[in-house]
Amino acid sequence: MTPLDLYAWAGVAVFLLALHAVVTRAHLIWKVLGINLMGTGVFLILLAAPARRDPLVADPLPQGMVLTGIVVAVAATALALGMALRVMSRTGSPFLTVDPESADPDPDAPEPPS
Amino acid sequence: MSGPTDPQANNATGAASETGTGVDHAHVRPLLEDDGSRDGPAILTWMVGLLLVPAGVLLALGLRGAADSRDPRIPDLIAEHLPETGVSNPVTGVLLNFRGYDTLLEVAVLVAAMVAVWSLDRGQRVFGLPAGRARDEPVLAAVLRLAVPTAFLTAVYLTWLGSSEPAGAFQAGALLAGAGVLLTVARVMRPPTAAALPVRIIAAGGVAGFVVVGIAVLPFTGAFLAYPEGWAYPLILGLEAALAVAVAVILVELFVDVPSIPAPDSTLDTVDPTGDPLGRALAPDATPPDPGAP
Amino acid sequence: MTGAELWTTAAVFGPLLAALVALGGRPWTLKAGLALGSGTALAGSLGLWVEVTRQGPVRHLLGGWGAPLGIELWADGFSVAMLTVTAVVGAAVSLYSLSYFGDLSELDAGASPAGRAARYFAPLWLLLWAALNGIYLSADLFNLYVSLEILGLAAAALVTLAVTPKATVAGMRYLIVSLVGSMLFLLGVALLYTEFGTLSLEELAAAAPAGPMAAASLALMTVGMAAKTALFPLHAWLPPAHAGAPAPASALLSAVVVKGSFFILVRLWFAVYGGASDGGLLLMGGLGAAAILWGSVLALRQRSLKRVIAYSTVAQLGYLFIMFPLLAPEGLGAGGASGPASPEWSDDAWTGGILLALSHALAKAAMFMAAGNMTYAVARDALRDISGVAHRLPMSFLAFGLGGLSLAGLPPSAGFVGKWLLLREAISAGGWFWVAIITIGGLLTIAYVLMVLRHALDLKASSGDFRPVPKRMEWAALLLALAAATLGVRATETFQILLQGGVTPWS
Amino acid sequence: MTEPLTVGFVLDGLVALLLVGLVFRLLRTRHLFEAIMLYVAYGLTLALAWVRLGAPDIALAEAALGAGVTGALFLNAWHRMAVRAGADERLPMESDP
Amino acid sequence: MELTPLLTWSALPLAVVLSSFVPGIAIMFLREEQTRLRNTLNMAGAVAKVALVGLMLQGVAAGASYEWALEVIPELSLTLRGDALALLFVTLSAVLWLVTTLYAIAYLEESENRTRFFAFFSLCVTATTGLAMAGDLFTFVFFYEALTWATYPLVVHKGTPEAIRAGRTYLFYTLGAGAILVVGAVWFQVEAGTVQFAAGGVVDGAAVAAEPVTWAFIFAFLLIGMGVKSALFPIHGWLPTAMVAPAPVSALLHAVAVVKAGAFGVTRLLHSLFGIEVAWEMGAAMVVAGLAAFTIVYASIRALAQDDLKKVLAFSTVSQLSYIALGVALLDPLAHAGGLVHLVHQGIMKITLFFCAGLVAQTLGVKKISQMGGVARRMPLTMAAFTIGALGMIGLPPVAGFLSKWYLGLGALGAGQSWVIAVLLASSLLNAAYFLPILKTAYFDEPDPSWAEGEKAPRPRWEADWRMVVPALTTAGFSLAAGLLAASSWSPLGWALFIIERGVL
Repeated sequence: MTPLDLYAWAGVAVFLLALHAVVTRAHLIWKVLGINLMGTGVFLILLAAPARRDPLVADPLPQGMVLTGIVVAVAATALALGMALRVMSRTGSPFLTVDPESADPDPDAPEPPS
Repeated sequence: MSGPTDPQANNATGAASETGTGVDHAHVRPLLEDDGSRDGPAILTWMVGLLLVPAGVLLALGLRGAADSRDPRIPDLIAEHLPETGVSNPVTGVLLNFRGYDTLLEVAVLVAAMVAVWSLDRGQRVFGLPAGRARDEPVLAAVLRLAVPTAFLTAVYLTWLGSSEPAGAFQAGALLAGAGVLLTVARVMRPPTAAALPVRIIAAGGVAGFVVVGIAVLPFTGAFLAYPEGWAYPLILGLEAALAVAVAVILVELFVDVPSIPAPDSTLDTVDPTGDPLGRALAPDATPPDPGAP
Repeated sequence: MTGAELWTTAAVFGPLLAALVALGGRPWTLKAGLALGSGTALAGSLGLWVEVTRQGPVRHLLGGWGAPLGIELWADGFSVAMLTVTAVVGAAVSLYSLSYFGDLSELDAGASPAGRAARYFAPLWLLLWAALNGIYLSADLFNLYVSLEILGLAAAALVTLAVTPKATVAGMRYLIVSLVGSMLFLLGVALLYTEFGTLSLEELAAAAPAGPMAAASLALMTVGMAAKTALFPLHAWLPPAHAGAPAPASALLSAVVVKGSFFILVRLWFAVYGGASDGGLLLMGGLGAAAILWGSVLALRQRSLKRVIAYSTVAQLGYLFIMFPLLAPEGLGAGGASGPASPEWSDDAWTGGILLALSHALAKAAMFMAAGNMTYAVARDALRDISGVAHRLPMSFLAFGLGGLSLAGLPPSAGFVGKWLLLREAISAGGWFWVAIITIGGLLTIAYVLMVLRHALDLKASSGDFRPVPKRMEWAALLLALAAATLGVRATETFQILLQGGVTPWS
Repeated sequence: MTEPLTVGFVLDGLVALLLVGLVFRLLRTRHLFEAIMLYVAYGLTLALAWVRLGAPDIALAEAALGAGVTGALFLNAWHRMAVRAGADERLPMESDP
Repeated sequence: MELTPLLTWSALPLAVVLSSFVPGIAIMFLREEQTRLRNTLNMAGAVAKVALVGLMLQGVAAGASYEWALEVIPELSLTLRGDALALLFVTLSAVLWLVTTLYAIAYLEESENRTRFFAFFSLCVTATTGLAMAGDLFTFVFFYEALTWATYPLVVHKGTPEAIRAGRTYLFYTLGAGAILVVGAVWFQVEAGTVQFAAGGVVDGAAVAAEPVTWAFIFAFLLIGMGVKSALFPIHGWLPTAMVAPAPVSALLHAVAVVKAGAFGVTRLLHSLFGIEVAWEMGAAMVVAGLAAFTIVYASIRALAQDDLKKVLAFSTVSQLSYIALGVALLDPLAHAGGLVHLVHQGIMKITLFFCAGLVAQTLGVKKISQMGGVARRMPLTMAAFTIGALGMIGLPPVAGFLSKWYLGLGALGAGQSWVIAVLLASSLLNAAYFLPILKTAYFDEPDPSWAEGEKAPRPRWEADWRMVVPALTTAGFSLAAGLLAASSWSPLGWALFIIERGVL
């Protein structure tokens, strides 16, 4: 049980908690927070799990990947927040209201003449 | 610009349309809070939870297994080839030499996010504290005078340091962005909106610089972004500088251009849902057919 | 500097530079950007087509570094075929978009949604194009992740160019699904790096991943990519997004964007994992079959034109996954993932499946543009409102019909040849379930294509006023439909190039 | 092989626990502002974790971009929503020019 | 007869196919009001096709061979081969397309959507000539399926709900069977290794004996695919409902192009794929013969009960088509000759009847037999043509029909299947039972009030539009000529015997 395992497990826990929140929480901002946290969870795993154990050697490749990942996460979060605000301005609610997989046809399309 | 009162009183949040006098937080709840009423049945939440927990345990054990014998060969390879990259910081070596293409795409992601946010809403002409209050806020003025110059100085230093010590363009860019937002909020700097051409040039400068350098070296070294002998360090430094400025401008853009609620062109909310996706009227004076078409 | 380096650079960095040019904000910059992007993408893909036909798969070591350290661009038959179809569809849709967004001269600095859409469609699409070309050429896992992110952001932004509340919600849902998919993919990448210490697909293929961690990683990446490809249980986001988006965006999303994540799935399952497991392949085939039936049945129930075509995308993607079990008909036992020599992959299933992907890209883009013309003309999307349009837009009606033929697998179309090949493999392997699914799928496709054509043919011309559709928009749709038809008459070159590198280029 | 119980190991244990605790608390809250504040705290703790894992570059980037910029983005969005909900007139960002 | 081929250009078959494809595509881009340009394009294409086919006929007769191939994927290619058998059907289609185009131009004078009509009309003929000259099963299926969807716009041309319903039934039958045909064709390629057509079949008896069940299924799948268009019982239902289409469509497509494609397919299936001996050993040929015989009798009985003129003709077509299937299924060359020649004879006779039905409906508005009282007095020429056609159908000597039945009878005796004679006689009687009353009412009954009052206007010189009467008379003339000049080698019978003697079958 080295510190690396601790962080790797923390990464797994954060990832799964966040995934659970994204799937179950309905509020858009929590979903965006969740996606961001999933990213950090993977970064934790990426830096902790593959590292060489006995002399703790910092592996620059995952560090490069994590840095790129953080910047990409910022970009994705900015757009997700922007779009969430757009949804709130268009539909007035911070939830994804329109049911996507309505087995019945497009709710807005007018009734066909019987 | 409309103040806090919003023209649409009848939307789903039932926001009280009276001005913000005696504010009761009743109507605040829908946006700023989430009591989980819309979260779907609890049984579903538990099922998803039950599904994820064993997966987590298996994953953790999997990561733990064979952990001791892990002996990645990449660190030694990087240490061995680092001198050829022209920088001594291995992470900067990875980011700007070994995997320069990744960093190029990463800045392209930032540009994509910026353009996407621009496409969401009309550019804000006004951002920041009300004009009157910005001037007479003593604390803000003091912070500005102290923070902004140091931020700029540190950013330059971080960019320069990146080649040898753990620092680099992105960290510098973030600092610059922080300073930029402070200036804009304090109304010292006009918010850089989508229309301004200099904004576009600097923002696109990061990616453009990378691609131009990459193509320029192609005939000499036979590969995209393979720095010729001796040129690695100066080119990397140049690219880092361009990256820092570009990242800073893009991040400030992402702050300023966040869509406001209600959208200024909210009149379109009443657009016919099954009509033209762009809300264009079909009126006879509709956009004339393309002059080019036969 | 051999040809490969030049053409791969043109294919990926051409559209990227073009996107920056298109950010110029002036009407001429949009035209210049789209022209530059289309030109470089077409030149790159055709150049690579010649290179790969002549000397087999080619590689381009970016930055001059080898596999474990640097990133490699790898072009074999499969990637060149996808590059070329993306270039052809992309060029046609770019031409279409110039007219669709109206007269660009009065770009009102993005004040109105229509102005913003006109201004920002080109840069977003060109960034998307660069990312797609990057995915088709990249042989590095993390690089695929970053390209996927650009793909996800730009594609979601294309959907929210539309002003209707439905499209905004659909765009948001698409972005969330896309980001979650990318995160799952990234976790898969992390597990593979933990286990094998390399990011290069070629080295991973050499290491023939087979342990429990490798399986977990493949499962994660498959769920992530299946979400982005809208494979059956994870398809709910696609119909509202593709139907709500403006016409050129829907054409691109359905024709080429979903193919990016499909490409990654095929690369992972076969080139890297050597087919993974028989059960896995059967599962993917089963989900594909379910997608065909579910998508077609729902397409028949829709009342809005673009939702029918969107559900048709869900169905047609099912066909591409039926290729999975058919690729290793006698199962992977014959030296499967474990054995060194990869099993004898069936050429028929491989070329048939990919030919169906190419024909779907061409036909679906033509159908969405044709539908876009009809909705542009009457500004209504419901099937009932486009009645009688066929007489006033004969070329769009013809493009829609020809595209429908290709989807249904009726001659003359590439779909027919693709289905013939898939059927030949299924019959010789005795897979009668797949034969039944392919046949029933074809008949269901004809049913919903006819449903739309009957509404368009309906004699009572709609009373509403009719906005004249620029000829360029009709020609763009018709040219792609004709391309799908001619590919059905002459597919030898495509057949041969798909065998360059084949199913497992690195084994 | 169990590590001797060094101070470093305890510190790492605490940081790991803190990370997971913050995330758990963050995803359960009712109030958005509280969630954002927890996110910033999480970002800074994560920067500490990167330092412990021997990645100073990432620590700096996480502090600057993860906690700083992303946290500020969330606050910016929160403000837009607060203005919309008419709750917080003390900081009406878009006053008349 | 020493003949030197005038033209030995091997891509002549492609030219024949393109001669109707190019005008079809060109017409598609014309505006509705460009009538004259459309008609000239159409007629030019028709004349060019007849000329090219004539050249090819002369070439093949003189021993030349024409083959053109385009490789679609490595071992699958579109091959067009102009052999004697193909020419029999191509000549029929080319000549009758020319005649029907003239007829259609007049018949559809005022109706709208003629651009779409003539475009898809040309595409249908293209598909027919393509599948006639197909050199292998892949090309045959390629054009066969194209013919299916190309015919749909013509069936729903009027756009009335009834037409759309008829179109739906038509597609339900043809596309369903088409899907089965594709599966059968692919299965054939998998089992037999090739899809090439070859005189005497490509399947060797031993393989069939080895796996009788597989080959039985393959034969069944292919038979369903071919049978739907040749209206074999029980998949003939679409033909009567498709009569709602305009007269030229019924005339050319449902008397010549579409239905003959099915009959030609059955011939290819029995002779070019399996070979008649192997088919007979399998018992498959016997099934076809039995099914055909049953359809002949069943359809004739159904025709008795019809009052609508075109429905009678439709059921008559269903039964006549099965003569061809019956002829080629028997094990005797004379029966094959009888079957093949009936492919031409039935075409020219039935098209005459449909022309007359269209004329009567267009001029007098008479669609039912009960209203046809005294029509002969008003339209003697039309009814004369109708009589020739009807007598031919019954099988009376001067008209061509008699010869086909005669040879079918000879063949049946040669093959030892005497029950076929009984079927021929029974059907001839039934034909007489439903055709003679029509002639009786037309010639001897009082003018029926339904059309009589409207007869104030002076009768035009040619009793109706000459561009419709002349085609009817020409095809009636062909029927008579085919009967009287049967001995010459250039007659349909002569050519059929030439095919048998040349061993092309």
